[in-house]
Amino acid sequence: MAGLLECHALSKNFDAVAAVVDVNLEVTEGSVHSIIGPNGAGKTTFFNLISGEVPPTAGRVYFKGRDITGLPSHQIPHVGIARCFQRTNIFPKLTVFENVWVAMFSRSNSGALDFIKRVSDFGEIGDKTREIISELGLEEKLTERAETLSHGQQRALEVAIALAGAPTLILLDEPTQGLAPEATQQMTQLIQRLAGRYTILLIEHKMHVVMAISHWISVMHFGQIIAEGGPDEIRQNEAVQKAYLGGRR
Amino acid sequence: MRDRNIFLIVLAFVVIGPFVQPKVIITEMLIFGIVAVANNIMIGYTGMLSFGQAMFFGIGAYVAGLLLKAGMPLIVALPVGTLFVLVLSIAVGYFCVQRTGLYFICITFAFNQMFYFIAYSWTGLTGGEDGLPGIPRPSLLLDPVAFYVFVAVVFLACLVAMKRIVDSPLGLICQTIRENPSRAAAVGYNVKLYKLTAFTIASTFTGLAGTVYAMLYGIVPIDQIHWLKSGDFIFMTLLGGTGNFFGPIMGAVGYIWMSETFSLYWARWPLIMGIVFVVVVLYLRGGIVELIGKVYGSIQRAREAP
Amino acid sequence: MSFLILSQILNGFATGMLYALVGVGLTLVLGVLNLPNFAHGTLFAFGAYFTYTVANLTDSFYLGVLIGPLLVVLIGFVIESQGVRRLYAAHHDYQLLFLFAIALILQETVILIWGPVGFSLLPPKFLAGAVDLGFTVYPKYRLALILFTATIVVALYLMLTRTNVGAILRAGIENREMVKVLGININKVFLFTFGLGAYLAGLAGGLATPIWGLTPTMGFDILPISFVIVVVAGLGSILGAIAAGILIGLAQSLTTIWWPEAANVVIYLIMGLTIILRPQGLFGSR
Amino acid sequence: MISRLSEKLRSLRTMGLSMAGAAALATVMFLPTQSAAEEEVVILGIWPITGPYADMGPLLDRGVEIALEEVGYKVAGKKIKYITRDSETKAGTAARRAQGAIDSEGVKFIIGPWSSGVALAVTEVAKKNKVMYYFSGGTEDITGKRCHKYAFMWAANAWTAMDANLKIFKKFNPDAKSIYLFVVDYAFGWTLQKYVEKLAPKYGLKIAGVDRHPLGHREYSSFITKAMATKPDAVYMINFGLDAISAVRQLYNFGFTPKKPVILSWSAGVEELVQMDPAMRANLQFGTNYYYTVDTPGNKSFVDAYKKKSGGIPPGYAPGAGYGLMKMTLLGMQKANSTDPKKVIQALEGLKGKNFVGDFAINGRNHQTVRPYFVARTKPEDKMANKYDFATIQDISSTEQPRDLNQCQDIGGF
Repeated sequence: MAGLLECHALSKNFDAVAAVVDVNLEVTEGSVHSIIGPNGAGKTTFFNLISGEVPPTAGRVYFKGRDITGLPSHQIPHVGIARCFQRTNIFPKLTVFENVWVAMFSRSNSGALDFIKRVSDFGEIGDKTREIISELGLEEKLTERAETLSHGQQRALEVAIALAGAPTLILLDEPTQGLAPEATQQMTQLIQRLAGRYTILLIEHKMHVVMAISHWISVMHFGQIIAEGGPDEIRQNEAVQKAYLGGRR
Repeated sequence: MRDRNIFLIVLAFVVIGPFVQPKVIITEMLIFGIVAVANNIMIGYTGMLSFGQAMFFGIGAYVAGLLLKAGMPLIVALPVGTLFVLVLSIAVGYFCVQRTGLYFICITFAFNQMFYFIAYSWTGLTGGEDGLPGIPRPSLLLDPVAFYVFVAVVFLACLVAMKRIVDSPLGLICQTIRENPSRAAAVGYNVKLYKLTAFTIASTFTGLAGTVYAMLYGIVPIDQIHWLKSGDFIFMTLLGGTGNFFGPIMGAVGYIWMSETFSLYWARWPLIMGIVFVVVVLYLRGGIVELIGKVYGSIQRAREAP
Repeated sequence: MSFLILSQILNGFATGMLYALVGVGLTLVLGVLNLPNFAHGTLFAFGAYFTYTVANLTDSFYLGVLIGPLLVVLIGFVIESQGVRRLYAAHHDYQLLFLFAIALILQETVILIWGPVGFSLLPPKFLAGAVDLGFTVYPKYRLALILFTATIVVALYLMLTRTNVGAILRAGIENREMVKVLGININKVFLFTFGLGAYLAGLAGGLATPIWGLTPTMGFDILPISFVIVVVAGLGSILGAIAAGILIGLAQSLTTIWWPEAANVVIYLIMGLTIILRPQGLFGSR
Repeated sequence: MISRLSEKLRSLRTMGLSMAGAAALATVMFLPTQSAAEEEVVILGIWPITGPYADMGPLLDRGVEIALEEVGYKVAGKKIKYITRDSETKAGTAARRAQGAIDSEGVKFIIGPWSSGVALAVTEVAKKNKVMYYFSGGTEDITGKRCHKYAFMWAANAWTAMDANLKIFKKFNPDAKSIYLFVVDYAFGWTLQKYVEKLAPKYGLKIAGVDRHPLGHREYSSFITKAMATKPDAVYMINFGLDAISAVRQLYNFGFTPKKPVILSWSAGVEELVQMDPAMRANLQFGTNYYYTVDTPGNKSFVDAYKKKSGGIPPGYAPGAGYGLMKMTLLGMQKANSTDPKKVIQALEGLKGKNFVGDFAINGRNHQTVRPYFVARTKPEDKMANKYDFATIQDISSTEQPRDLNQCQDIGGF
């Protein structure tokens, strides 16, 4: 069975530095697939290659069997891939509603250059926006500026923006980073809730989160995938322990 | 304050203005008000700073002026002039939006200079340094009052149209680009395309204002396409405040009023203008809008205090 | 004809070197400080006026050129430390408004101090008059100017490429964060850069006085040209600014042979072509 | 229900308040200006106070004040209210300020500005508002292609000026064969060039070459090398102000002057000469609409009055023009014994007389002031009686522009 997302020999060099080296990766539809590895292993760069932020030096990316290598970043959402960023990456001066609304509008069939109608005239999009915001527990902050939210709420908003794009695959880059234990747990639960409906590719450092929610784990080290397997396999993998678990914290 | 109330204030200004000041000054305030509001679609909403808007103002004025001189009716001259600017701004904008930040400023500035020198050198067409004279007004608009009403109607129509645009999804998309261009791309928007759209819309309204200006004195002076004029447009916009749709109108009014008033009292009046700008930048980023807000706020507080 | 072309090349170098000085100053400020310095032109004007005043007081043009630009550096320091420093985090629009306001204030100050009427300053005795080069008679001052500015430009280039200070500045152009990370006092770097930019503008102004004279508006005359140089050069490229300055000087004077009216248009043609064919500028990488 | 009503009322009140606020703001900002009282006549001087000709505005204004002081600010039984506006040497701004002053101050007469582009905008405003307009000098369109009933020009006609320049040049350089032209690249420059090309053969002169340069150009080296390659007997300059000064300076740098003469064909005289070092201006011939040593009865009192105000600097073209414009306007009012623009215009048409520049006549057909144009040659430094003793005026008999060259077909009616 072909995976939803397939990377073939994907590489990226920055000048002389090889950030991602010959990565082959397959994400199965409907799974939660985690990528772990020490800082600087090339995980975020790898995400950037998939989401079109930077073009790869070599290799190809296929999504639903279609070659999406080098597609500009603004076309990636339209093939069904949404992304959440490592650093909170929202529109700070816009309201929560507007943050999610634009992402929703982007994927709607309305004319993209529609500047005759008001935002409020798009009733259906507005309703769906509110739905997603409620689902993420932000309904009370609907008309607040995003910059006024707490960090945890901003992370949730980030996920909401991703969901609004009606994706098949969601790329989550350290969704729990910097969150308090309680908020981390909420985020974990949220991801688990989403797991049934979306395919999720996840970068995560907190091992208990990874082990709790992942179906499949790839370990990255110096830009290469050094191990792959289910949570238990990875836990026991020696190479991983040496390269990663042993060396960390 | 709600938009509707502000709109009423603007309306009140348009009606009362010509009774307390020379019509021509209010007329210019309205014409440049269009430009400043349009400019804010770029500066305030999309986060692009163009130092070349005078080229579109001037070209709109030249094209409309030439058509009117050729005997075309108003109904042809103004739309054609505006359309010309629309097409041109797409072409120029295409090159400009490839770059961001300082480079964008430099390129728009440089394009402005290029078109200035074309206008300057192509004397047969534009009159060069002497300006393009003898632009007729349709007989209906010969009377200064009639012309003022015409400009006021154009102004209000532009205002409504631009308000509609910024309240539309496009307006919101522009703001996402201002806030976070890479994120805007990541939710699926072609950032360069939308920047070009904002550039084109702002430039087209600027060009439209130019076509109206051509009829004001019946002449298009060369300084209307000079880079210093582009500077004026930016200052009007920032002076009013970029955080509010209506702010730049106050900027245009305030800027023209200041230059008219200060120049009566001191020969070195640009120095006062400079000081005002410095104060705005260092202490009053929100421009006149912020000033009014602060005054309004302190009045409210004073009223609430026992 | 070939003699004419030779002389025009000489002319092109003389103006081109002045352009290069102004251009390098502007590109440093633009590149390191990421600042649209619309006051650069008026610093050029102040350089000219200070040079004139010092030269008249001391009766020595050389002292004027030595001290005048240094006084401009003081103005630069005041602008940077009292105003610009508070604006690094602000949008370009406010930086631009501020610097333009400074330009207005400075220009009117020139009129307040020196009056609206312009002045002339003759080259020093030693450099007065012209020499016969065989193919043309050429002013000694311009020849000296070419040599002197070439020395300055080379010295500047060496400073920026071979010294620590230069390394820091270039790092600042490439990656501002990196300079901060390296633990360098970024405020000092910015102050120094703004001062250096002001010095180069002032020096160009001072050197230009025997040729272009002094007028209060001279700053606004040179400003557009300096921005064109930066666009053609590529933002932040020092070598590019030098090359673009000379290129534009040459283009201007060579155009005069065949199409004198276009002496100014040609600058913008070059710039237009650059934007279309090589949008990052001749030497730019970004 | 009630709460809704009160909400509505409140929003009405905010609306009312904001409207009132706007009205109040408008009133504060735009204190209503009074228009002219009946016994006053308002004259507007529109001068460059800032911008590239900022040096000229105050001088022009000073000349005007002297003319007004002479009549005690009264004419034809009315008080004179003289107001000024800054043109910034921007045509658009000048048009706005002129129109604004007409609307708010009741201006009936305009004098000024300084440059052609600005004048051509102001003349439109004058025509539209039926306001009399006396232009100092420059573009011949004011009394040519775009003449109209309300516009006059004080300076000599371009033809007259160029003829005088060439005549004097030939007189002092009988062996000269060729001249090289530097021409500022806009309509007025071309006009002067056209006339020089027409007139040169009459004086046995060939045009060795013509270079047009943009207005505001500062770098003349490439033009100079090109000119010198043709070995002309003189460089004949058709440019003004700073452009001319820069070119003179660089011609001197290149060693062209003082070996060979340079002609400033349309010069401001004193205002330009003071900006030049004595060495630079050796062997200069300049033509101007006013030079302070002209020997007429009216001139001496003007120069004395001016020197008192200027700290001893004699007046050049700019103060002369300011004085002359106001004198002519006042003369019209005196002759008409009225301050009605139409009557004043009628009184001026065809008027002949003598004033501080000499014999003058106003051509009724195109409103050109026919008057002498002065050509002077600089004195060597050791011959100067004082530091403002720049030059000696040569023969000043001037010829009027031939009728067939004038483009004012029909000046129209009121």
